Amino acid sequence: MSESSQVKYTRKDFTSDQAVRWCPGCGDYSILTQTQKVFPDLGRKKEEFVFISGIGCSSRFPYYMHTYGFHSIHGRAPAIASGVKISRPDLSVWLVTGDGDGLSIGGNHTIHLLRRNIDLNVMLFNNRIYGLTKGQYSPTSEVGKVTKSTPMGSLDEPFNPLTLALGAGATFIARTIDKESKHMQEMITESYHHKGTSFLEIYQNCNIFNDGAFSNFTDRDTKSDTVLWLKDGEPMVFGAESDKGIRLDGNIPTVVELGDKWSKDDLLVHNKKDYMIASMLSNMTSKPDTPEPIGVLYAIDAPTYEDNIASQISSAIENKPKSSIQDIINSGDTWVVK
Amino acid sequence: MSESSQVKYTRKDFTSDQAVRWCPGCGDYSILTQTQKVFPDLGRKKEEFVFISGIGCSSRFPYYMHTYGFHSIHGRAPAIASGVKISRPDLSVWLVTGDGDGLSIGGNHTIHLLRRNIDLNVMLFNNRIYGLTKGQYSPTSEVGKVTKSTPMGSLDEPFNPLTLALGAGATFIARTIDKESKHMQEMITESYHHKGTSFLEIYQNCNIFNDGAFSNFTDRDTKSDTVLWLKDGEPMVFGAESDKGIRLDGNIPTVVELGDKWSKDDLLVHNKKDYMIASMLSNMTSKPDTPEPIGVLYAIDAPTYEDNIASQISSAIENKPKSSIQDIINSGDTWVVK
Amino acid sequence: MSISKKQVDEVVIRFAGDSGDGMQLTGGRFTETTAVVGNDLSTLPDFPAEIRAPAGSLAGVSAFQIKFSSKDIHTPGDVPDVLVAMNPAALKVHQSDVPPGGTIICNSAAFNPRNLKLAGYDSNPLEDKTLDDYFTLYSIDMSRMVSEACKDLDLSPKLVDRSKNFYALGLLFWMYDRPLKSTEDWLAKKFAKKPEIIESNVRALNAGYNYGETTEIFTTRYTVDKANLPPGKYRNVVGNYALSMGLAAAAEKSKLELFLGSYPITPASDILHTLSAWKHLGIKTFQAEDEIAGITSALGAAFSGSLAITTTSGPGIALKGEAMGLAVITELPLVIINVQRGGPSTGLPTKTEQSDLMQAMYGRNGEAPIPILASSTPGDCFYVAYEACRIAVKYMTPVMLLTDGYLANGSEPWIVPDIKKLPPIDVKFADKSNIVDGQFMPYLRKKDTLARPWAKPGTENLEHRIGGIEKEDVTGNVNYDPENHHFMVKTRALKVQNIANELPPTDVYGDKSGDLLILSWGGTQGACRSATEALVNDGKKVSHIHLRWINPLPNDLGELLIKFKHVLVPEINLGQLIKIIRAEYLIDAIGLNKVKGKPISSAEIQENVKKILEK
Amino acid sequence: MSISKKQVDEVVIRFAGDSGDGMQLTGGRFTETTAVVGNDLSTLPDFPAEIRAPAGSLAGVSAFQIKFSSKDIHTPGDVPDVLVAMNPAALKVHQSDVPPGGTIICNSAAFNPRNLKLAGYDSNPLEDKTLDDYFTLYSIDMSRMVSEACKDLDLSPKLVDRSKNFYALGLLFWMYDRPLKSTEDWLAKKFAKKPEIIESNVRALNAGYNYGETTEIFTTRYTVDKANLPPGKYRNVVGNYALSMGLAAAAEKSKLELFLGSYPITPASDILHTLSAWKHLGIKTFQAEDEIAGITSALGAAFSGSLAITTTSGPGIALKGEAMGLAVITELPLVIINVQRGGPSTGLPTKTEQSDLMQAMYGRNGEAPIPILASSTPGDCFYVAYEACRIAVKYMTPVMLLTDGYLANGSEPWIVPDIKKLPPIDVKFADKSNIVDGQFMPYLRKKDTLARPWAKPGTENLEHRIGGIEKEDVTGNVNYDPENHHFMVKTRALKVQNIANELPPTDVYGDKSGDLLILSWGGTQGACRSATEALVNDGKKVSHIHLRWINPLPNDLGELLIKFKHVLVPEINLGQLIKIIRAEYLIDAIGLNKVKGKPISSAEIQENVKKILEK
Ligand SMILES: Cc1ncc(C[n+]2csc(CCOP(=O)(O)OP(=O)(O)O)c2C)c(N)n1
Ligand SMILES: Cc1ncc(C[n+]2csc(CCOP(=O)(O)OP(=O)(O)O)c2C)c(N)n1
Ligand code: SF4
Ligand code: SF4
Ligand SMILES: [Mg+2]
Ligand SMILES: [Mg+2]
Repeated sequence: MSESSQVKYTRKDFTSDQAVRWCPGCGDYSILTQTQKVFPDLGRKKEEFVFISGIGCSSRFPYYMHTYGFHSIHGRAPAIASGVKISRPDLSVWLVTGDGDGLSIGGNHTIHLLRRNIDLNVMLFNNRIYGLTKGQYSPTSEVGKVTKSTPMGSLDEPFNPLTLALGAGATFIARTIDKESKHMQEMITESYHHKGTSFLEIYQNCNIFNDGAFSNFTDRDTKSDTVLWLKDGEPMVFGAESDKGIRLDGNIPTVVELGDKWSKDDLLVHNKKDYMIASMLSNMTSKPDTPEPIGVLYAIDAPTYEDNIASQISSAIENKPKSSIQDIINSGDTWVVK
Repeated sequence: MSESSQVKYTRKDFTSDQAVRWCPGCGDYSILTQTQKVFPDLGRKKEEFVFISGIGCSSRFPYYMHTYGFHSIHGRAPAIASGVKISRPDLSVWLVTGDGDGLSIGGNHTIHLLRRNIDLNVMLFNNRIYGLTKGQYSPTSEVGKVTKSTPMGSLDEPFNPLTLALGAGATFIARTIDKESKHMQEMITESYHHKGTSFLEIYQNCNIFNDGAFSNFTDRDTKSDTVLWLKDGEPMVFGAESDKGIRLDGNIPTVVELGDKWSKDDLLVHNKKDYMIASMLSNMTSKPDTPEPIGVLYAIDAPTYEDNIASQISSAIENKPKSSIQDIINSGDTWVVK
Repeated sequence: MSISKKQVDEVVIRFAGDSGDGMQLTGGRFTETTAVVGNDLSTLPDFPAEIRAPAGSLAGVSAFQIKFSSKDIHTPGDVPDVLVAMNPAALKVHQSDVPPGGTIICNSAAFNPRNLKLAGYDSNPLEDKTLDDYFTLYSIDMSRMVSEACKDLDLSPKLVDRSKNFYALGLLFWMYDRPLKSTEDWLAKKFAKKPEIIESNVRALNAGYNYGETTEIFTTRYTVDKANLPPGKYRNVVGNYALSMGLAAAAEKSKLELFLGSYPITPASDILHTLSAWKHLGIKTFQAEDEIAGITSALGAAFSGSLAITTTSGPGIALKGEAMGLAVITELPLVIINVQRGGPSTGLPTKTEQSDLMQAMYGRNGEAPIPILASSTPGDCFYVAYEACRIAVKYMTPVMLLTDGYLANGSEPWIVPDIKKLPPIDVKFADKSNIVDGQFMPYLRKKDTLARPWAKPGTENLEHRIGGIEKEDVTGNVNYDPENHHFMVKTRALKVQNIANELPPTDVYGDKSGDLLILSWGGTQGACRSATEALVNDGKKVSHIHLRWINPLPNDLGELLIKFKHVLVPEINLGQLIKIIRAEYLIDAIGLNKVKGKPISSAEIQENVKKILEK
Repeated sequence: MSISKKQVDEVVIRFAGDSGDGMQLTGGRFTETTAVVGNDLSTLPDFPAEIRAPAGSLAGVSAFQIKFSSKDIHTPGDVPDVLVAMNPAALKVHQSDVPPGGTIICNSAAFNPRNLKLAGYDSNPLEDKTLDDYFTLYSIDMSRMVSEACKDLDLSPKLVDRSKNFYALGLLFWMYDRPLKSTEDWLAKKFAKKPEIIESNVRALNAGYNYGETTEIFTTRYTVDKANLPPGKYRNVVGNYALSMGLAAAAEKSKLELFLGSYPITPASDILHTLSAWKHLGIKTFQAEDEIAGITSALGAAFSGSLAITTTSGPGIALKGEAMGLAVITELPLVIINVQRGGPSTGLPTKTEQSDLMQAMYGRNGEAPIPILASSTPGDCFYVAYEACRIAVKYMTPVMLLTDGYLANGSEPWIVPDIKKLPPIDVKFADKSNIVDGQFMPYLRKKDTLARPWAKPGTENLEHRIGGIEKEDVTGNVNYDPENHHFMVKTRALKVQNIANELPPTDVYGDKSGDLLILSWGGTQGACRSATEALVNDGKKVSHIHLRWINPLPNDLGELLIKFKHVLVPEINLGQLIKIIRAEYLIDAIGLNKVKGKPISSAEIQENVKKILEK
């Protein structure tokens, strides 16, 4: 990794010359903007960024970033990005995917990426619908959803992406929302700084096929009661007047009103290194009785696959320095015919 | 489902005429035996059982069961079995897979099966190695494992199959061991009776390529200290003299000695309906400081996909009884040419 | 002022506008009315790949072409007589297709500086006279007219403006003398809960119609007589819909439960959507996690006794190859449908192409032959789908059905079939009579078809195991014997080849010998037939054979081909059927290959034939 | 008693026994010694599909055949002169291949009632005289001899009995006059930590040798002179290993980092194993979660500037089709290796076949041409691997390399190459000089090769985006224009076709015209060459052309083919190359197709040729 201490970039440096082709009003725009705003400040040379995506509306993203980019095939971005990062640990590799791309057809690559802990930054645009193919239900669509392919409502329980990621062995899971510019910028920055796979779920509104999927968490009048902003080391407070909080009742997270009965000291304190807290938080997702956890749920240090492989290789080279394939070709029982 | 109250089967009725072709000493033999022993007692007509498998040593299983069977292609058994069960809810469908088949190439189908909660019985033979292809590491092999494809040791964190299953939304997760005949029979029976996907991980010794992978949990002298036999509603006690137990220290499961300081009443009581207990237990897998949880970790009731689809269909038929495609063909604007 | 009425034989109209302008809907309504009026017709929608590219951009242009006629026609037409361009981008993209003398109708309101710039115009083409020399240009402020017509309605200006496509439709209805009634009825039904929307659209429709009637700028109206179609009850049908009906008809006739395992992909998704809505027919649809699960779930359903289908487009087929091999060796009935689109890779996902034929033939490991058939028109999709199902269960084999984006979204008038008259599909599941010496033999074949028995799980005493490892003849047990393998490889090939024995004699359009034969498959049928008709009218000795079955080829094809000096094979690929034909018959067939994401035109074919004949 | 020494030109020995009997190892040691002795040789291992089927069962028989000669040879032999059968099952499976007069050596200890029953013998063939009329039978109680020889060792009887294969080896060494030394050295190295094992094996080896020397039952020893091989330093090499070396050599010569993305599958896994062990060469191997991740991770590595490889067998290729299409449209270098095995589906996973050629040509959606080459011998795997890499980076294209189970596991003496003398692989990554008017143009091609520039991420100012949607010529931007698509489809085809321009003139073995030409590709090369030699010796006007490149075909092939009255194409499939040849050259080539999981024999080819010539 080389620091670009000299160069000072602006948002424009990360904007490609391609016309952006999402529907007017699509949540993808904001994600692009926040990314282009944050990247200049990461302190890294522009040419070291690579964006890999699959197929879907969201996967158009690389075309709009003036970095190296690869818009690939449906679901395979995690594997392609793994190849990029393993072969070139010096690059900063970003993966843009959708709830269909990353969790339906690409689910296996996603979970294997997470367990390997390759240092990639995953941005999963979750709009709970297939946008590009014009509105079928996705593995994150809520039960009963009426779509083109489920005219009587969908039947299967959706994945909870963060719970799934945690189950797969993720070392970093976080969530943000398309409309929350500043928070998203923070999350992108934290993803960047996490060494290992960072898995960032972004609630993204598809105003054409699934409008308002997250309006509960974005509408002025509801959001302070429906969103729990996570801050590491701080008690879990929420509400317009910061008058509510999360308390553990046995092992069940429960909403309490702060005041006579409960004070901040009774609340659960967020600890992003605590697996059980992360498990509990991720499990609160879109449940009727608890607010939606937004922020970094879990982040721990762990060795990365590409570092491990690099160090195996250097120790192998140290043991047999200056090897050439010629040595191997020459080895074994040989004889000479004259 | 039809009860076979009349017929009384024996083990032989479930034994096919094909020669069993696993290596002598392979743990697969015991699993086959227990299955053949348990099935006569399930009280179901023999011809209603179907075994679906992928590819691997384990996936040879269907050939040896005198039931309907399908030995398919690598990793796809969950999808094939889903098709069988959705189209024929009257059958009892069993899925036999390996750690490579079900979690490497077939990982995506496995997690989607779990979230859909199709009423299938999954038996995952986990030998932490690729047997059939002669000994490469698998997604459940422990870090540092030296195999044909990892001569300097494997680098990536393995999946914990039960944690992954839980993260994917499983409604039933359990674990047993090839050598524990009676326990395995119980687990197979419980799988059968669970309505929804039952996910049973079986520790299976591959004596050719990964001998002794689970000897810690099967050796006479160690097993009582290393295995925690789970019983629903009972405190978590283990040890040769039942002198140890699991107590929650905050949210961390900790081993305590029963005696002066701690009594049974201080121990965590297993509750197979409690997600957080299941999460904690599955997370104890193969950790140095805690015993290995064996038994049913989690089991809850939830609607199954195939029931849901069947009921959508019956209500659609109720709304438009005796429909024929001819009605649809005839519909729309029509005109007559003479 | 007098407006003359002119009678014409055929007309091609293209509606083009922004994705948000509702051009597909406009085209659809014009089509329905035209069908009911009794013309023969053929349509070609053309979608942008983006869901909704920026309003006014070139990438966002959506178009719909219809050709209608008093004669029997086969294609949606090469060049439009009338282009309706709702904005500058639409004009920019499509103007070059309009022949000199053609008519262009534009919504002048959309020709504002922003849109002009987005479309890359330096000056306004409606005003700078660049078009006037070549075309009859009508520049109409449709937006203003519509807002005038609706001014007393309680609707936002934005919503009112959305009706402008109905204004254009009304105008065209006037020009081609078509009734408004069926569109008004349709609107009333569609927006039953939003009466203001009905009202605004109806007003726009009438405003457009009346504009033609009352203003003086239009001097001619056209009439197109009823086509002399074969007698019968007709409806208009879109390819994917016809295909879905064909599958459901096969299920009903065979008394099998229909199971569809699929994963959405353009341009195949509509089959999934359509079948999902027919739950009252007992159809089960399963939107799988990917294409592999789509086909393998279907294979599971086939194993358990359903009529199993999987639908996709080219990239999805690439993923299904391994599972197709499993279907071949387990000899289970399964219909695999590929609605082809532009490749390679993601390619041109909303455009048409015929480039997956070789993939259909060979896209799996080992010797894994699969019967292949292709539909020729939107309406034919019904019959090939039915036929694919019939063959699959009769021969116990996977069958590949090829259609394409053009057939899938295109439409034509279609005689409503009576399913009682379709060939029967008799399925007899294995039962006790299949038990030989106390044992069920899953690979004991029927003598004629070589089909193995289909034993439903749940049937007493037929317990058996199948799988992907080579099977022993008769018993179906795993078998590694060299001679058995050779035998089974050849038997599987023979089983597919045997289908040729039941194919009807090949239909030759035109003389049975001559200077040139046009040989086609799939969606190029119409263009080839039109071209042949024109060439024959022109005195050329040209005939046409269209293949429904590509694997196996008809038994009589070889004899027919050698009766012609030249054989021309037009394909929307670099030459795929032609390779099969050359290898099979050692005939120096000539390819006509255009890979442009759209149907080959009849004109191109004619030109090409003439060049060959001149040599 | 005198033992005569007889000089022979060539010998075929087949070792057969239970999977647990160590036949592959025995064969391997015999091969190494034979190589060092200076004979030409060729080997063919034959594994069971089961890891370890029940001891003594027919399914568990494992065999290894070696042919060695004082002449230049091309195949591991059709029929064994000597069959070593370590148990009844091995005898049962292989006896029918031994010609009358052949020698059979059995371990009589294994012919116990249990084993006889497992093999399906009603009576003991060593005793019931059924074999004596046809063969020279040696029934030896090897187990007892070995236990005698080792009785003072501190080893369990079970472990001692495991040495019996070395007894058989020692006996064969005596019969064919080969030294024991190199095997003794090898044992010493291999079991350095287990001296008793060394000792028991060495004693067994010598016991076998001495048995030949001292007993009177053997009357003849054979000598096979050194082969008259071209001068040079030789080693014995197995196909998969040679292939791995070829890849590593290409990496070293091109100064690229080698990246292998793969998923284990028989018979390709050994390439993954071999490269995984060469970390000291800086090679990165990635065992992916499946084949799709194998190829796509490699494609990612190719994008970032590595020499990217993916290895698999047929079913894995079926899964990689979609990603291959992506490699084609993004024009990235990638070597895809298919070690073919018996299909369809899982088929015969441990047997050889050539049935994936058409899949290689066409197994993906759209027009997605990929260069294809195939290796002809185990040693040739080195050179084709190197060539595949060279072409991939020179033309910026995926390349498919076909080998097969027979080549992968077979071995031959091989002149140790000097990598300095291999053709150079010069890779020049894009740099500032590729910037045109301030912009990097990722699809601005080289004039001669049509290769696009390869720009490594991390390079300043070359930021660019690629992907699977159709690309605009030069800029590489997404483009839906019909004309551009047609142009790009044709350009990608032309780029592959251009490779033919640098192929050397096709080598014709024999006269350049005549009655019959044998045309082969892949692993049938040896059998075809042997057959041609025999037929020419027999006075027939037969020649042989072997193709290394199948796509594109050599430019001069057409002219060469038409000089022969007949063209015969032997293939281990139902006729795949022949379809390409017939379509391309309209020649009535004849197929010889045996799909039996094993190489076609030279004898079968000769017989076939004679039949054709007689007609
Ligand atoms: C192999 C393959 N299968 C299917 C498709 C069709 N397809 C394209 S994108 C998509 C799903 C898009 O949903 P999502 O990933 O959620 O992205 P979004 O468009 O919602 O951003 C599908 C099914 C394809 N392009 N390739
Ligand atoms: C598509 C495909 N890829 C790879 C293989 C090779 N293969 C067969 S089984 C297997 C893994 C077996 O491991 P596991 O599932 O753990 O089963 P086990 O043999 O250990 O019981 C592999 C890689 C295959 N048959 N098909
Ligand atoms: S369809 Fe939805 S997700 Fe796609 S661009 Fe439009 S608004 Fe965005
Ligand atoms: S290789 Fe291992 S898992 Fe496979 S049969 Fe042998 S012992 Fe069992
Ligand atoms: Mg989405
Ligand atoms: Mg395993």
